Amino acid sequence: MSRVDGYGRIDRSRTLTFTFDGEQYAGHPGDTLASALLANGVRRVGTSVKLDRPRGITAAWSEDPTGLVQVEEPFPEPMLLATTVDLVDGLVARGLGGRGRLAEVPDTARYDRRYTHCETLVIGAGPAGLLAARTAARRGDRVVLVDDRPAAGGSLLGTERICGRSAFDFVADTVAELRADPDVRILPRTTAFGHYDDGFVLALERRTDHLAQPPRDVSRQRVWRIRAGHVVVATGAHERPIVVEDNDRPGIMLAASARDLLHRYGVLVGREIVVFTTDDAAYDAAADLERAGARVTVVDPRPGAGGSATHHARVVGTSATGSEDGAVTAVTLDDGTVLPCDALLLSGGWNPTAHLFSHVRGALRYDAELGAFRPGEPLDGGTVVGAANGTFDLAGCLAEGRGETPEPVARRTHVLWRTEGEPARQFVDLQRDSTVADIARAVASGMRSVEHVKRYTTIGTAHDQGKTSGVIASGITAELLGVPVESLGTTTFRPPYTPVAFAALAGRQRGRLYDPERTTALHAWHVEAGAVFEDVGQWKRARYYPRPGEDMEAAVLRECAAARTGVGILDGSTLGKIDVQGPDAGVLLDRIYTNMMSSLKPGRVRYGVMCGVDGMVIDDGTVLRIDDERFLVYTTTGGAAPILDHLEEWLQTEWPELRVSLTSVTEQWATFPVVGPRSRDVIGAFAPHVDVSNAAFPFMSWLDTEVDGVPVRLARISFSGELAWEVSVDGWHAAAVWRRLLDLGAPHGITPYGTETMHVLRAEKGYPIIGQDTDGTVTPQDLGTEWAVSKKKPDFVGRRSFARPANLDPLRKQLVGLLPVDPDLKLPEGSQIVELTDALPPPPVPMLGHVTSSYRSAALGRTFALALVKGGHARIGERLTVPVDGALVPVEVTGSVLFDPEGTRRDGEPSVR
Amino acid sequence: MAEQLPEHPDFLWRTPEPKKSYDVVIVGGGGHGLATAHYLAKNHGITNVAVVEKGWLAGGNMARNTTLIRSNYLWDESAAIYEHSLTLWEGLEEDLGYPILFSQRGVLNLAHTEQDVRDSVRRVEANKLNGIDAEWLGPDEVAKICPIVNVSADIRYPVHGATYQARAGIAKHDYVAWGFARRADEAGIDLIQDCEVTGFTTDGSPDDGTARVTGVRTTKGDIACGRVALCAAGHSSVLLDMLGVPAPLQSHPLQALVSELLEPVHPTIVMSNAVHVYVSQAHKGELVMGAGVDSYNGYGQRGAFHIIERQMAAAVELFPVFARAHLLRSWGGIVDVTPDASPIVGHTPYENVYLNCGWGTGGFKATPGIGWCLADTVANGRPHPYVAPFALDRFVTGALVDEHGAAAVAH
Amino acid sequence: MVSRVSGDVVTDVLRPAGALDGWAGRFAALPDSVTLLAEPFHAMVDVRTADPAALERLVGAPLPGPNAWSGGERVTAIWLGPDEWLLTSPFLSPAELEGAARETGAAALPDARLAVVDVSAQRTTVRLRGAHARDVLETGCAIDLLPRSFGAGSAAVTLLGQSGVVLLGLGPSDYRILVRSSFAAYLAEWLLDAASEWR
Amino acid sequence: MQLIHCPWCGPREEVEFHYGGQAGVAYPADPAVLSDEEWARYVFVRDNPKGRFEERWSHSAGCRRWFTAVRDTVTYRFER
Ligand SMILES: Cc1cc2nc3c(=O)[nH]c(=O)nc-3n(C[C@H](O)[C@H](O)[C@H](O)COP(=O)(O)OP(=O)(O)OC[C@H]3O[C@@H](n4cnc5c(N)ncnc54)[C@H](O)[C@@H]3O)c2cc1C
Ligand SMILES: NC(=O)c1ccc[n+]([C@@H]2O[C@H](COP(=O)([O-])OP(=O)(O)OC[C@H]3O[C@@H](n4cnc5c(N)ncnc54)[C@H](O)[C@@H]3O)[C@@H](O)[C@H]2O)c1
Ligand SMILES: Cc1cc2nc3c(=O)[nH]c(=O)nc-3n(C[C@H](O)[C@H](O)[C@H](O)COP(=O)(O)O)c2cc1C
Ligand SMILES: [Zn+2]
Repeated sequence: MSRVDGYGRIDRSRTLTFTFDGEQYAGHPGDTLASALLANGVRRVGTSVKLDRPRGITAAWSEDPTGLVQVEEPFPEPMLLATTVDLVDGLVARGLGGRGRLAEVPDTARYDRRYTHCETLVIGAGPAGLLAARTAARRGDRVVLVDDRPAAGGSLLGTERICGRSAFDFVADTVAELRADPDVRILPRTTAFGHYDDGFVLALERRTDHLAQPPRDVSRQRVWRIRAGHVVVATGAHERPIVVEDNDRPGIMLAASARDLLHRYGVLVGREIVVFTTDDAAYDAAADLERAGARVTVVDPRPGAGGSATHHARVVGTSATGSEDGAVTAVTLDDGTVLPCDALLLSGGWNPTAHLFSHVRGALRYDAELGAFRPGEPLDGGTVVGAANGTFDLAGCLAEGRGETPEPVARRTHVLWRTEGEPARQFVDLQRDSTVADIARAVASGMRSVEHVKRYTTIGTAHDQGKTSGVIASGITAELLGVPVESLGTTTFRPPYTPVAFAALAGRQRGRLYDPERTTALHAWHVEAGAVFEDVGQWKRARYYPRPGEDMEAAVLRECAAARTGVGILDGSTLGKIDVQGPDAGVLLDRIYTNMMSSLKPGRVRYGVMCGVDGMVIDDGTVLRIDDERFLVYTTTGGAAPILDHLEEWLQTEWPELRVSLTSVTEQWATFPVVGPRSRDVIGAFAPHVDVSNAAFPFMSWLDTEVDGVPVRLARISFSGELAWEVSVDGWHAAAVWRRLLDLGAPHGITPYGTETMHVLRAEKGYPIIGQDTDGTVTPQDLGTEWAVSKKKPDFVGRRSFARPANLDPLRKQLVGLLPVDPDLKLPEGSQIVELTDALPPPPVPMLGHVTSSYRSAALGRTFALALVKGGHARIGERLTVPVDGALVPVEVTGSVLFDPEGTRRDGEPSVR
Repeated sequence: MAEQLPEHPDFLWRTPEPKKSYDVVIVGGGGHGLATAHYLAKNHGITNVAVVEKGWLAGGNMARNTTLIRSNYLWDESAAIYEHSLTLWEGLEEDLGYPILFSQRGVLNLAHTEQDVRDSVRRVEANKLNGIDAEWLGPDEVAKICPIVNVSADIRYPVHGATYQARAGIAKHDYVAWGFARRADEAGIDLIQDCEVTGFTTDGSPDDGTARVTGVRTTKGDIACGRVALCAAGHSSVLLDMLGVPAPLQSHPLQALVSELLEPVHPTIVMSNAVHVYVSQAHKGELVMGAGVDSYNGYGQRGAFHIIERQMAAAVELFPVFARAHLLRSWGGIVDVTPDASPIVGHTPYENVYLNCGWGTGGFKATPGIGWCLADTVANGRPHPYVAPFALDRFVTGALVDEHGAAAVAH
Repeated sequence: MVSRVSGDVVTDVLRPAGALDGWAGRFAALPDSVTLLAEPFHAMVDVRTADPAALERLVGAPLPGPNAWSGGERVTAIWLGPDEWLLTSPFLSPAELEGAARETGAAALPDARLAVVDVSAQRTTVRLRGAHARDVLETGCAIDLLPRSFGAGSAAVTLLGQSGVVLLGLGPSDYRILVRSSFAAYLAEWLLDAASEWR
Repeated sequence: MQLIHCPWCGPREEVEFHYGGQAGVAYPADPAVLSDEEWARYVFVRDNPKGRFEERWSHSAGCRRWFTAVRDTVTYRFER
């Protein structure tokens, strides 16, 4: 056991049991998995990814490249660092060989996000960050202070003294002052992992994993989205090792980390410790470890190295002779001395943790005196303070935290990236098993850039993202190339600072909340009626209403028959609706639609087509003229938002002089087409005061009325070729009016139908669906709707494009009907069409077009399809071939209107006309 | 112990100083520029060539793409060039003598709506007639190929099926670039890094059709040249501006990300347009993912975080087991997007300047194919038949190759 | 074009229904610290005018500027855009409010252009109150909701979760949320889910 | 995620906005008289500078107003 009394902030009064690699151990609240393992004498945690070498704990916190574990209980999670896993009772984990394993069962934990705003965000609650937060709070700022460890204090481990007091007291007092301020939010266990533009910082709060009994409804992790006026990066510095031969064994770690383990967890990492350093800070570690009961030998190659250095030498190798777990048992010095030991601590200086500065393009600059890259030019909206800024003395950190410029302190870190030895056993990136030999190979192969070396050797691409290895790799590359390290720089720092679970980023956008479900006012009715729904954009639309025993085909045939022979009703409320108002409303619509809208009379309806500037159809629908200065534009369901945007864009950016305003009224109006020869009876009963004769209420006209005091709009519009009315009512009364229509229609067998039937009915009439029968490459002429393209108007959006050479090509694809020669065969939608053949030539086979819509028609008593076919209008009457599942299906090209081409049904049965 | 990455050849490329003059200068040392150099040498014996790269070789989109390779594009024109490319991929490891880890693990393009299904079938049928392997699969078959996809009917956007191209795959992007670079270097072609083209020296006038480029100005001095091939991807507009040639290109950030190394869970490539994400598991074991472009123009090689978040939501929705995989690193590239989501390749108003750009979010897969065709175009002074439909003048005639709607995510 | 109103009643009366009818039970299960209440049937009209003075008489206060709402019990005016306001009233019928807006505008500014559209059913209203009301909103709303930035009288057209909303500050822990009716169920689900931590 | 200043609503998150590309590209006075080249240039070609860019945004999830802003396409910073 390597736990020492009198040290650490763990709760020794309570014992926790956990399992690692199948063995049971005990630890205490306040432990991490790493400290508990070390306390139990477990030093080998896993094996390396490529070479299968034993690996232990190398650092005390998130910079550790090696202590990777898989947590199995309470829930499987791959690739966590033992140093950052809070110990809880019943924890089960195992060491990894470099790769994790995902759970096979769904993660039921809750994740969420939270937005917050502040004047000052401080990242890191070490001395610099604490003072920065205090200074900002005293100034009256709203402050958010995040720190990734469970408690504030950073590297103040209780041994430091600040103004004559213990650093712990200083931390406690400062935190207490901050906590008392209602404008300060302190977030422990919260890692700032990404810094984006305009003071936007993402931070992950780990809320429950450390709790014995996590509350059920509290999110496990939370992503804080912090928008700060000013971002203070006070993230400290990472100690960096010195690369020596066989430096990857368990028992070899960073000097400050050993100190951290002692002071936070009461763990003494060895009894016989060698410290190899080129920096003064490690002497503090050595002293503390010695005080805690270890025998410490310091090896320091610096000329005139101070203090208790017992060896002016370099460590050049380690051995593990006789060690069962592969942990270090001795080190060899360049003077031949062999020092037996059970731990080797390394310290080659410090790298400012400037990741969050770099994320927002902050440039680093090499400081030869520190032997480190530190923030160069200051950034707008942010500062870097303390060790993160390359200020390594406590007084300087405190001063920078207060916003002052500290007294410069002379410092000479002796830069030593590695010592002599076998390059193939000198590990640079311990997680990737990448060595000095790998760097040497990269350089020998011609690589000159650290970015190339990174990709060749994979150094810095592992879980730890090279927190301790990246700068060393630059240094060694520079040495091998014989260039100064500053000319190479570092590789790019990218978010996240430490890995973040996908689910944490998904937050609550899962399951039902993954994407909004838009529903109409009748949704509950549809559900009750047993509708099968279809996703149309974000809308849930009723596709068909199967009766017991019916499949879709049977239901649709029945629904279609009802609409063609009796009466059907559809919830068409998802259609987009735009109120267009103002003296220039007609002018705007004339410029937007291909046909003329300004000539439409109030009380009348017109079908219109819209194109983009490229002349391709983007939407279609009906337009009602309400009065001289007002129109109601219907768009397709998917077109509602984009078409309103399209209109606003033209209006605001191109024609601001037009006096028009646009308002979405999509949800204001519920719209129900009542369709079929019996529709007149239903509408007549619904609005008995309205004369529904053809003479009084002609096709393509509309009127407003009231039913039982409820304003209702009736319009004679038909998307089926049948006699039909669209009943529109405000959304509040939608369900009541729908029910009323069903009641009144019952004697006529009124049948609710869904989008599938709507599609069949319209296809029988050759009416295209934008987005199904078009794909952004289809013009109004291609659709056969040139009648809706005005010849009179001088211009409208898209008009000029019709004259481009490709638009005049007679072989453009045009919308036609297709009748399979076998009337029972339904062509799959999407099928390709080729010339009539009974054997396909070898590929590439020239294609003529494709099937856009295909149905079984009750009215036609057969199958049929719509298709876009090259030069299709000229091919009517020809036979072509459609390859289907290996068979070659002959089809006949027809006009696109297959049902009632004369349009005799639109006014209903002759008897009642 | 995880699968090992292959050993690299001992030598990759020299670091030469630029000569005074070359027969051909290729601007841009990404995959396209390097492949063009290789095929100029290999297929046409043209070796007095320089590839001029402003940064480190293949450090642009080539270093940051998600490496999806497929040829199941809708339109004949696209199918032809991408299929040509895929065929070259199938022999590339041998050609380059470099283990590029080309892994034909298949791609599933998921369909989530009725319209997705129609579009998918349309593409599959077109692919078959173009001689490209393609299948339409139902949800059960999707689950057989990739068991971790959530094909249950009660998710927000259920999977209705997918197209499947078995020959699609991934390759190790860096090694591909280095393989081409090594071959080009071996052939005597100079790969000049840290050398930015800042202008052109020209002769004649575009008005009478006599305009030509006589050399490139660079941060390492002027270099005379007989012909120029522009392969600058996201920076194409910057170069074209120097020549005064307008082109319909917009540069956008496009982001991607990886997880930590995981044991194999994802045996194929899955792409979804409606639930916007696509995923593969790279050779080492990291999940590699991407989504759509950031909306605004940007040359910053970084994008906005909400795109990553949305992508993660989509990933967890489609692959519930990903919940506790971890985002390890995210990054961005600069993609040059055209109005019809197809590339622009061919002549420019300068008689001896050839343009290759506009590959947007999907040009990695074209690397060998375009290298082959562009080399042929430059060598023979006329567009190779596979690139002819992608000429700049299609925007004038209106004969676009619109891969927007049809080809699902364009990666 | 309005035809004669019929006198004879066919079936039962045409009763209005709110987009969140049916949610009351789930709302009621929430603790006092987060209460949700559907407030259906507020009449709403969208008004476009270049002259904010036009409707002062109806609202009983000057039309508010950006990011604010004003008005009294009867009629509230919410700023939606530089020439656009939403008038709401829980007391007037949609037709009354629309008519009043037209008349007031025309009387005050006979020559000015005024566009009025009844949008009463376009959005539905949810009231969110309680000590944790702001916490709930902060799980999905990016604007600064601290009372000193967003207090009583504040309004914002913004996003909450993934739906567009008009958010009104009524008091320190009291908000009104106007949401497109088709998104109402999503938003209700989202709010309930957000509140689960305080259940 | 950028914080974009809507001239009417003030600073809002990027997700509330719709990007509109280059600003100030006027619709031709008479498209009919343009050559195919000129028309194609209007329809398809937009500036794509590396650096300062005058561009249009719409506050689509807020006040729905289009406005013009100047932004650096390398640093993404808006000029104010
Ligand atoms: C995140 C992301 C994911 C992607 N995923 C895929 C995918 O899965 N499948 C796929 O097929 N494609 C994908 N792509 C697209 C693909 O990466 C590109 O289409 C392709 O790499 C472009 O060709 P390139 O390799 O030559 O470009 P690059 O590698 O970008 O090469 C262009 C080179 O030109 C250099 N250059 C620019 N200006 C100058 C100058 N003035 N002087 C000198 N040199 C200059 C640049 O520095 C750069 O190195 C993706 C792209 C990104 C960003
Ligand atoms: N003697 C030396 O050579 C030497 C070298 C370096 C540091 N130091 C000492 O270390 C201290 C440095 O003080 P400081 O305040 O600059 O740093 P610090 O290391 O004391 O505190 C930084 C804090 O930030 C946290 N942190 C880091 N990244 C984070 C992130 N992304 N999100 C949230 N939290 C994060 C760390 O866990 C830590 O708690 C001083 O006492 C200094 O003397 C000494
Ligand atoms: C297919 C692919 C896989 C990658 N895998 C990793 C990885 O495992 N670890 C890692 O740190 N980065 C990985 N990267 C990302 C690179 O480290 C780097 O971010 C990318 O090349 C862009 O360069 P930049 O971030 O230096 O600008 C990968 C990139 C690609 C394209
Ligand atoms: Zn705004």
